[in-house]
Amino acid sequence: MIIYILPEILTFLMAVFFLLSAFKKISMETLHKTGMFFSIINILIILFTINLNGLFFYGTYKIDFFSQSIKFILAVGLFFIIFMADKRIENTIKKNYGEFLFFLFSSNLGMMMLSSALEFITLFLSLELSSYTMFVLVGFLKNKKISAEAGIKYLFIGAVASALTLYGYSIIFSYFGDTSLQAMRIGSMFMMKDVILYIGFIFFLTAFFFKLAILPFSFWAPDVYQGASTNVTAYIATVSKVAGVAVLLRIFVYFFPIFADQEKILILISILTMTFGNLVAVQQKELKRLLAYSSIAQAGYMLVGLVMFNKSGMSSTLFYVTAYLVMNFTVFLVIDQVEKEKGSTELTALKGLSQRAPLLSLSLLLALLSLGGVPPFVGFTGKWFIFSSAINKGYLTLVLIAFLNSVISVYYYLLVARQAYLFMPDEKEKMKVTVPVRVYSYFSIVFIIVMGFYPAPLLNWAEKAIRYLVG
Amino acid sequence: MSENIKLATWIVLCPFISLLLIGAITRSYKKLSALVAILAISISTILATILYFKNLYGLTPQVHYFEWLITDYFSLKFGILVDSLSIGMIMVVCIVSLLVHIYSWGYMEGEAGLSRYYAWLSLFSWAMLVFVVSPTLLQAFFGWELVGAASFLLIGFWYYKPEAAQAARKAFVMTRFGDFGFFVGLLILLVVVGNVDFHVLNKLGTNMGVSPKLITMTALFIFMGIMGKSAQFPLHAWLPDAMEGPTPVSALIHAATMVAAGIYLIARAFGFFSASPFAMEFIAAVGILTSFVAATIALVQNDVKKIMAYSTISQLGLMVAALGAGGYKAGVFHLFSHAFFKALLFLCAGSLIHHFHTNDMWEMAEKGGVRKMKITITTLIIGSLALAGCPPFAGFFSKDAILVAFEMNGKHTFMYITLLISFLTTYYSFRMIFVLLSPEKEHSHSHGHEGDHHGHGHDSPANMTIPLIILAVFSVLFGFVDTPLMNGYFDKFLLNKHEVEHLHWSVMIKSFVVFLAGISFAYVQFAGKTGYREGFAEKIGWLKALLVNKYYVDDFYFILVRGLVYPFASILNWIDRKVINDTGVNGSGNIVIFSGRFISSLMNGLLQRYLGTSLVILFILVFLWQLI
Amino acid sequence: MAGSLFPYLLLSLILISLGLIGILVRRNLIIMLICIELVLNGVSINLLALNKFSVNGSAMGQILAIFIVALAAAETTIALGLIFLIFRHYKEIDAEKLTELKG
Amino acid sequence: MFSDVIFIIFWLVIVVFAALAVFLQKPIYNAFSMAISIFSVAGMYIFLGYEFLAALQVLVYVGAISVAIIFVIMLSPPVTVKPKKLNPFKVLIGIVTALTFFGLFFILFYQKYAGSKFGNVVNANINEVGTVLATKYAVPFEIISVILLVAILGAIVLAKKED
Amino acid sequence: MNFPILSSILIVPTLGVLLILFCKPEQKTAIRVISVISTGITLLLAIFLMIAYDRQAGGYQFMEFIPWIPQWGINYILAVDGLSIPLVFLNAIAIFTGVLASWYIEDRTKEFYALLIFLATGVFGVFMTQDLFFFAIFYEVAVLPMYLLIAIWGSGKNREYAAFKLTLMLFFGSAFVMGGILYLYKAAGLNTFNLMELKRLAQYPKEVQKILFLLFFIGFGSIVPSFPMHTWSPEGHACAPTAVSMLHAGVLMKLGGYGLLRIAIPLLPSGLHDWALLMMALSMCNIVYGAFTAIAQDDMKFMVGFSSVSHMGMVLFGISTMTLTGINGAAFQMFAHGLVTALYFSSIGVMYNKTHTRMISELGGIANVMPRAAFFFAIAGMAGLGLPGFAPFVAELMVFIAGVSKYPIYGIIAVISVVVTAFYIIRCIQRTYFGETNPRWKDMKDATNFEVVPLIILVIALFVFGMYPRLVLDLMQMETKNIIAKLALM
Repeated sequence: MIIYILPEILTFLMAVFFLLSAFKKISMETLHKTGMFFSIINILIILFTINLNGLFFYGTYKIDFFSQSIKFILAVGLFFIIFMADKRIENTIKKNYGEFLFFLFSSNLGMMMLSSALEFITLFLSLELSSYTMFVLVGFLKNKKISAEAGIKYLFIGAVASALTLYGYSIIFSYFGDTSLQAMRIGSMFMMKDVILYIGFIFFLTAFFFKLAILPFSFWAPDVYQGASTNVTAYIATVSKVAGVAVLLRIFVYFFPIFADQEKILILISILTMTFGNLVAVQQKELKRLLAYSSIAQAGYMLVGLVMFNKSGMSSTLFYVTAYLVMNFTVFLVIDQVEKEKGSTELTALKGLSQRAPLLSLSLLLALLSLGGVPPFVGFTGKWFIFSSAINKGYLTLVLIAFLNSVISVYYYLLVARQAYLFMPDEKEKMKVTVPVRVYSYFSIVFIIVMGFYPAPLLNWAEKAIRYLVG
Repeated sequence: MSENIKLATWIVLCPFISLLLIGAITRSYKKLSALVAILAISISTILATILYFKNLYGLTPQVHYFEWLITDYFSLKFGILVDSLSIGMIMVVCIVSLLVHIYSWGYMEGEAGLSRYYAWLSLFSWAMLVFVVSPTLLQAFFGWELVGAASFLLIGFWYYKPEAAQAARKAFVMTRFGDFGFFVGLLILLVVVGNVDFHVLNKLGTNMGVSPKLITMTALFIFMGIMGKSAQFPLHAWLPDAMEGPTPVSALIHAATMVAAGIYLIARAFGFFSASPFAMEFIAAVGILTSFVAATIALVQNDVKKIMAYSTISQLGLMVAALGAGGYKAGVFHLFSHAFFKALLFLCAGSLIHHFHTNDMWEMAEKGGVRKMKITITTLIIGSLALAGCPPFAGFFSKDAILVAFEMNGKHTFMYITLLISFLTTYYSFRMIFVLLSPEKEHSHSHGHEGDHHGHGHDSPANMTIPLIILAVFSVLFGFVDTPLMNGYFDKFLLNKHEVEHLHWSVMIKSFVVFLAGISFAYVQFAGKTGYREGFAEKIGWLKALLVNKYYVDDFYFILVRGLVYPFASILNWIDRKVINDTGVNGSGNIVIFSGRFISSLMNGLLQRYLGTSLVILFILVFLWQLI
Repeated sequence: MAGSLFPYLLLSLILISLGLIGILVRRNLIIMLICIELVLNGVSINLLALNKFSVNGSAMGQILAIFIVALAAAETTIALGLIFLIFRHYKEIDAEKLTELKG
Repeated sequence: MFSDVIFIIFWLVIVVFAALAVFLQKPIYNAFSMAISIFSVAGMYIFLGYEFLAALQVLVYVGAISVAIIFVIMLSPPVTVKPKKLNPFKVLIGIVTALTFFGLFFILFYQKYAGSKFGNVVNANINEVGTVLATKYAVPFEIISVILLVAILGAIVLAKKED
Repeated sequence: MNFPILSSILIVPTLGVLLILFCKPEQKTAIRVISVISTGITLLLAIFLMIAYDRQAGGYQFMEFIPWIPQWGINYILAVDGLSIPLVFLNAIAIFTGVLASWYIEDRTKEFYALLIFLATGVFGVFMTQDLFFFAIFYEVAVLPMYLLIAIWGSGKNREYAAFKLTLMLFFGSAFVMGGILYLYKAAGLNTFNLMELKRLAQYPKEVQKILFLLFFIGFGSIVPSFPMHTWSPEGHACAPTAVSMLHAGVLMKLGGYGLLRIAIPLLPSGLHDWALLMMALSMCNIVYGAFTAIAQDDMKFMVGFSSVSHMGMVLFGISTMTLTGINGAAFQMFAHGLVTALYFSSIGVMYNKTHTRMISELGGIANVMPRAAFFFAIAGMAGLGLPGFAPFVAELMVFIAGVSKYPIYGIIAVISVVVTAFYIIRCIQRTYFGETNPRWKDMKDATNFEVVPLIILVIALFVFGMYPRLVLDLMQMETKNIIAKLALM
């Protein structure tokens, strides 16, 4: 039995190890190396347990291919984040690097549990665990005024969202009596649907919308992305999105009967989110804030896939969110390198990057274009699958609006790429790029182009995961 | 492929081969490319003469096609048509072209772009021959356009001269405007009839399928093209300006061949045109009007080439009128004879200009020494006599044929107008002769006197004068072709009509009297010792102004382009920039930007505003959801 | 009175609305924190009342209530930590001053 | 009859003190009124029959959370928050949203549960809750421990004075 | 003979791009040599394709089929038929001459050539693929590099604005195309993106065809610059470097026309019937409006831009007549106009490299200083205004025949554009090339032999296909026949 939940246990032990390391004066480099080493072990263990299958703790905790693959992505994401937080990180984090890693690992633990929780209380608590750790991580840059402000905003909006979710759930719970999602699905089959249940369900979704930064609760994203340090923002933007999608996938699978014919509201939410994200992103002058709005828009596209309540919709969303992780992380990596070099994350900081770091600017360009949904890259293929599953349900206008949105997104992504390519840099000498960053850039370029042109491997994996999820 | 067709194909191909050779290989060696061009055109001429002598007494039309373009309900064919009319025209084109090629050897000595010049001449000859042998209206249009392009290139040969460039542009655009009519007529025929072969077109009047109204419309459209190319009244303004080009070019293109293309086309499609009486009336009227207008303007011209240009327009008007009146043989006969003596006149003018380096006849007169140029002046006089219609010369017989045609077809008023025009023609041609021959002021006025000292009079080199002599011979002898002397050979050749026509003495006498009146009137005004400077037209104030300004046609076009076309274009451009681009495209772009700016100003960082908006949106969604 | 369900639901509704007003109106961060506690209390009353009424007091409802209390505690500690940080930077804990990040 | 009177008293105390907690100006009074309101919520639980939860409520909420809040209020120097005028637009939005929330659910609940009475239901007593907690909900139990650990550590890290 | 010729036409340029990316920016000559070789090989392959195509059999040949994503019905299908071979050939010529014409690019040649050949690969893909998914991919790959090419290497001060406008309007158009393709996929219900199968089996109800055709018309119309969406094309032309505007006007605009003929019309014949009148009206605007606006232009490239707007209007006009001649003429016009515009831009480019200005008012008497460049522009002008003996005349003839037979009055109005085109082209030739030489350009050198090579290739191609158009027309005829068959049975 232990082997099944080995990844969770190991992550917790690693987190505790880093907690203890805070007491001994261990240098930052060793901590960084051990962090990298631990996350690699984590990945291997998950790979080892990828094909296991089982139901534990009286049916509240499911280990299957879907949950294990989500954990694998989370572990890989964590590895990327730690490898990005190298020695040139802000010194407030460097001072208590042990706690920083502790919070990262515990947040990752929360997300892992989130993906295999089958019952509301476990699900909600692991969601709260990952949110609370992120509240602290956002506020980690103690010497900066804006990170405290971002932290407090993040916390309050999170608190209100979770309070509303609990209220929504209390109403739903009174109908079904049992907290496990399976009971809800069976209960809802033959139960006359009245208005309170539906309203309760919408309120129930607010915490998950908050997690994915979907419209009603997405206003925190710009301030938090800008306020937090770039590593933490990268973590929030990529890994927590994957977890959010995983939990929504699971919820929508079980809540399908209730929502069979009521997805109009969710489509409206996704359109609003897309348009809001894209329209405001056009204005932004600061990179991280721009990426915040772009991630809101991307969340809108993902919601379209989720809301289709059919296998193809869900598998394409999973495909898209994985691709999104790689694309977004590449962009954040480049921003991080530029911020470490220039100290500012303004749009103009990227000026003349193509002269000073051709590889980085190429990977940035490809990632941005792929985020914008430009064909040969993986972003387009992801959108293509999502929108073809949407159109299979006959939502032509939704698809047209989505495509027009991605046209607007191409505009502001090109605004960023233009800084790198069209302007001459101030300093002449080449930017020094460490080997791991270079390796990652090559990986991301290959991933974006190959998966864009020949998406079969990633798509088959996504479909297999969804089969396990639904099956 | 019958013998004739093979010959005809080779005649057409020779200039094309020379064009390719010059273009590809001999571009940089001027002399060599000149030789290649002359060689090619001489081969064509020899073959043409062989073709002619093989079919001395005319032949039934032989046609050979090859598929050029297949579309669903008809196939567009190219090919070679050989019949008496086309043989005659080939002969004329080849002979004149050959002589002009030889003449240019001398005239264009030392020109920078000589190989380019000969390339364009070969292009022109090829295009003209393609046009002449074309069995279908489409191929005619094909040759027609190429001829227009060649004339543009040749007029603009000295492109560094702004006036030449302006003239070339005007010529091309105006003929192109005419071609628009031709193209529309062609399109309608292609769509309605489907097959535009000439023998089909000529029999169009008979087949019931096609409504007469339609024939008239297409005939008028095609005639619009002819008006452009053969410089009929409204669209004639480009021909006088086209004199900017080298004189051999003017001789070949703007006297003998290109401008005659329109006449040839009417002759070729005579059956089609005569199918609609209204069209024939219109053509005749336009012809006679052009002829009269051009003749009057020629009275006041001082530039030697301009006089010739207006006389060409006037003679073309006559031919068009003749054909319009139904005189098929008359029009064609005058076309051939006019080609020879007008080419002769132009080449003489060319040798004068070459010698005196000025176009103005008064300056030539002052410089004196015109008499020294023995051959040039004698051939000039022969040419003028032919043009004026003096009995033994070609002009007399061809103009007489036209007068007879008017007579026969009952167009008496036209006949009298033609007589008036031939009076004017005689007057202005001999006005030029007498001005040139008039002695200088200070010397004794007897016009045979040698002794003008400063004229270094020697004639143009051999290669310029020989063509003059040949053309002079043609101008003299060609007239007799139609007379009983050679028992109506021309009728037999052209229409293979065998009975010999008796001479119409009454018409001949009238035209001779008019010729005498004209020449004496000119003599009195110019050749006399007083040596007046103005003719009768220049004396009358308003007439002089009208004629010098060429009936204000040029100004009309100037106003049309400046006042109408440019403003319309700039309005459209303004619409494109402001309306479609700035408001339409940028407008939608700005909507996106401003709405984005508005929302981002909403997000002003206040935590409680975020929470407020989130909850408001949430409740709105919930209420909205209950309603939909 | 005590036996009927509606007063409890009414009470929870009042508590939640008061909490919401407090969060959206009051500028002092700590008061907002207090209001969040009120909202959470309202939610747990509603949960427990419905649990007793329709699910006749099953253990799951109570356990969820327990966890809500625990979560509230954790949330408050982190909130106070952050408020302390804000206080150090801004010298006052007024929500309307936190406009450094905007646009 | 007697228990109804006490019920109403408790009910009113909660509402009144909750309102005071929100609208009073001095933060220390807010904290106290919150504590009292939450204390009487514990009383409500007893009426509902959840004795353990009432105890928990008193211990954790009143004992820990409100004490922590009061502690923070006392620690931070009494900064005199000038009673700046609340901007009316924000107040309007706040009140409108709260009222719509209240009205929406009030109507819904009124239609569904107007006169419904509790049957003589015996809540799951403490050892039943304990067994379910230890067996079925073991995983959440572990998670909440991690959350509390994270919360404590977070507060320390954030509030620690850098040397 | 199962040598995968079509995939090799795609792979050779991509290899070229990769090779270029791997060599250092300093090795400019190496980069240029690689790009010439790769495009040269592609041209040879295209010529081989033209010859090896079995004309009697007709239909799809050289088919390559690899199942790509079976569950979505996407497979990698490359096949060519009468309609796409000439366009592939045109693209091969355009990119080859484009690469030759951009020998002068000095800064960042590596990225320039990589992007240029990448663009051409996209266009090859569009013309060859029979799968809608790949069509969508290649369609936007052809548009993607445009932004960088114009913004970095372009000329003129508002080139960035032009680059943005061009890219966004083309993406806007492609959004509708994508929506159309997806709805096509759904409405057919066969769960396949394979165009051939859709053509055989798909039955679309009338009103679906109506909406779908409108989507495709807006999408493809925005890249064939049909009237309201055309403002990007003149500005894009003007600011783009020579090779890019050659490719852009020469080939990119044909994607729209090709898309209509390949996807929209065979699958949605009744849609065409419904929208034919609108298409005709807009193309009328295109033709006449484009021609007249060109008169008022002072910048040569703007003028050529508007003239290509007017000529591309003829393509739509031909299609809207729904007759065999019309559609044949439209297809041939795409081919012919590609050659002419390529010649236009390369000859302007040759002059622009030396004078660095395209304003007609500033130029004068260039022919005295650069006779060769003047000669080639004159040839391009002559071909452009529809002089017989060059390819565009044939196309215009067929389009006008169909136009006059279907809509007599409008046909004749369209023919007016022939005169107007002659007017502004000859005026441009006269004002820039003839007349006295502007003192500024006294010491200009003429076009070197190397610069003239691409021009000669294009002139020969124009002349050959002008004199004997059946080389290409018979190919196109087969495809247009079965389009008309589909239209007829409507």
